[in-house]
Amino acid sequence: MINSATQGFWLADSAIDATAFREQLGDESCGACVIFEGRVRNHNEGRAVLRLAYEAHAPMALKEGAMILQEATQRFAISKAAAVHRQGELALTEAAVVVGVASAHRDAAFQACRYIIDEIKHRLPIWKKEYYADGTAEWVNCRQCAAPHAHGETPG
Amino acid sequence: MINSATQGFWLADSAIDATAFREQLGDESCGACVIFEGRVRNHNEGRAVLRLAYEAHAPMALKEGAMILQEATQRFAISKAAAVHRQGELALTEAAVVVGVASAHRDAAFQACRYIIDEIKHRLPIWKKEYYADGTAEWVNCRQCAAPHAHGETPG
Amino acid sequence: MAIPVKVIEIKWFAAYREAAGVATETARTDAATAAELFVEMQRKHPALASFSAALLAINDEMADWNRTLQDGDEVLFFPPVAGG
Amino acid sequence: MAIPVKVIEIKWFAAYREAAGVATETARTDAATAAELFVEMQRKHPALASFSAALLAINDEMADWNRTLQDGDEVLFFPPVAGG
Repeated sequence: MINSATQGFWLADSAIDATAFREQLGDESCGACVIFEGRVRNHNEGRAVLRLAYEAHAPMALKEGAMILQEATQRFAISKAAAVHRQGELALTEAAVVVGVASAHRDAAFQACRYIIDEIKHRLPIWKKEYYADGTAEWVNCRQCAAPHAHGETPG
Repeated sequence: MINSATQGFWLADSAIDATAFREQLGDESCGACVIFEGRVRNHNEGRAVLRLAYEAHAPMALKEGAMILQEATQRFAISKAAAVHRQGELALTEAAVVVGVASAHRDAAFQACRYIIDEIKHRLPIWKKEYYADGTAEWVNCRQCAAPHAHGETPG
Repeated sequence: MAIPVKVIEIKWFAAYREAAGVATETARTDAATAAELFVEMQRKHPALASFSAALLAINDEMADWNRTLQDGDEVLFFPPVAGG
Repeated sequence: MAIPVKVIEIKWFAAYREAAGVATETARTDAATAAELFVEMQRKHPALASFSAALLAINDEMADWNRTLQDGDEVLFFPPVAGG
């Protein structure tokens, strides 16, 4: 699903091609490029992780992802921004998410890249299930995430 | 001169292999990887740039580069750090410097990557000559750089 | 005054889907809001009782828990997200 | 009291090298410090006069402008750096 010719937000069903991802950020006016990769770690909160799976609600994830990139472009002096998030089964060390930003100067690239990954982690309708070495599995919550879209009262 | 199996600091005489550079940062314990690329821009302070050349004092640049990576490893909770800087002639869009950091969590990776590129720009004995579209050329100063190693009085 | 029964399509995601045992279901309900509907569904699917509600969307737009449900709405219940 | 003349190897880099017209030279000097040596060299190479001094190294270690020069030292004059 990744389109190496255009910037934007995608969901990928198979391994992200880091080389193609990086190349789409090339731009003669850009002196700085910052790329963030979030990878499947072999541990989380003290437990040995074997693999994981992401489930996304694709229509809204794509819309929210595109919105986050647009916000970053408005807030920071950047010329390109792209991000891709995996869905489905992932093995250890595979990239779950890759964010890339190109800009004339490095300040904006660092700030925008950080903004995008933080917003992706808080806002994208996507859920992670970790499979552990002891045979159990669990849906993982983003513990720091106060629900930014839960306007009004919540039950329960 | 880049060695894809080891972390560390290098000077490169030819194009940096971004894929090999990224792969050396792979680590099953790392959930976050941040890569910064500084590229040759087609403009600087309003002038059209055609190409540029870096001159390094290699023995001291290698020593200072390794020191910067060591400092980053001590200050931030990261597990890998690597950087490579070009010397000699560079064309537009070529990477002049690449910095990569891998860590368990993204905060440390972003902070360490930023620390390393900032220190490289201020401390590495390396000089940049820009060649402009109007046929002139100029050695470029890092304008924000107060000389951090000029202990004591300076003449002139 | 009798409240007319609404037909609401429900979609469950991730941990909610596993607790509910279904990915989608159709509710005939007189719940006025999504919050009331969630509590009603917690009674229907006891495994949902241990979950507090997080986010929801109505017709693929993020929505308030207090928004009045309309006949024919599609309600998506989202557990806390965990991207990246 | 006559100060003994020291023999100092000088290396010029980047803009300094172009202004001096040479990459290396040997100075026979009675300059006590690197700062004095730089001023002396500015007189020898008038194109250097417009530069203010930035960093220097002695025997491949970053050094103070006020450090006393020893006979046989190698002094590296660095213009302001511009990596990345």
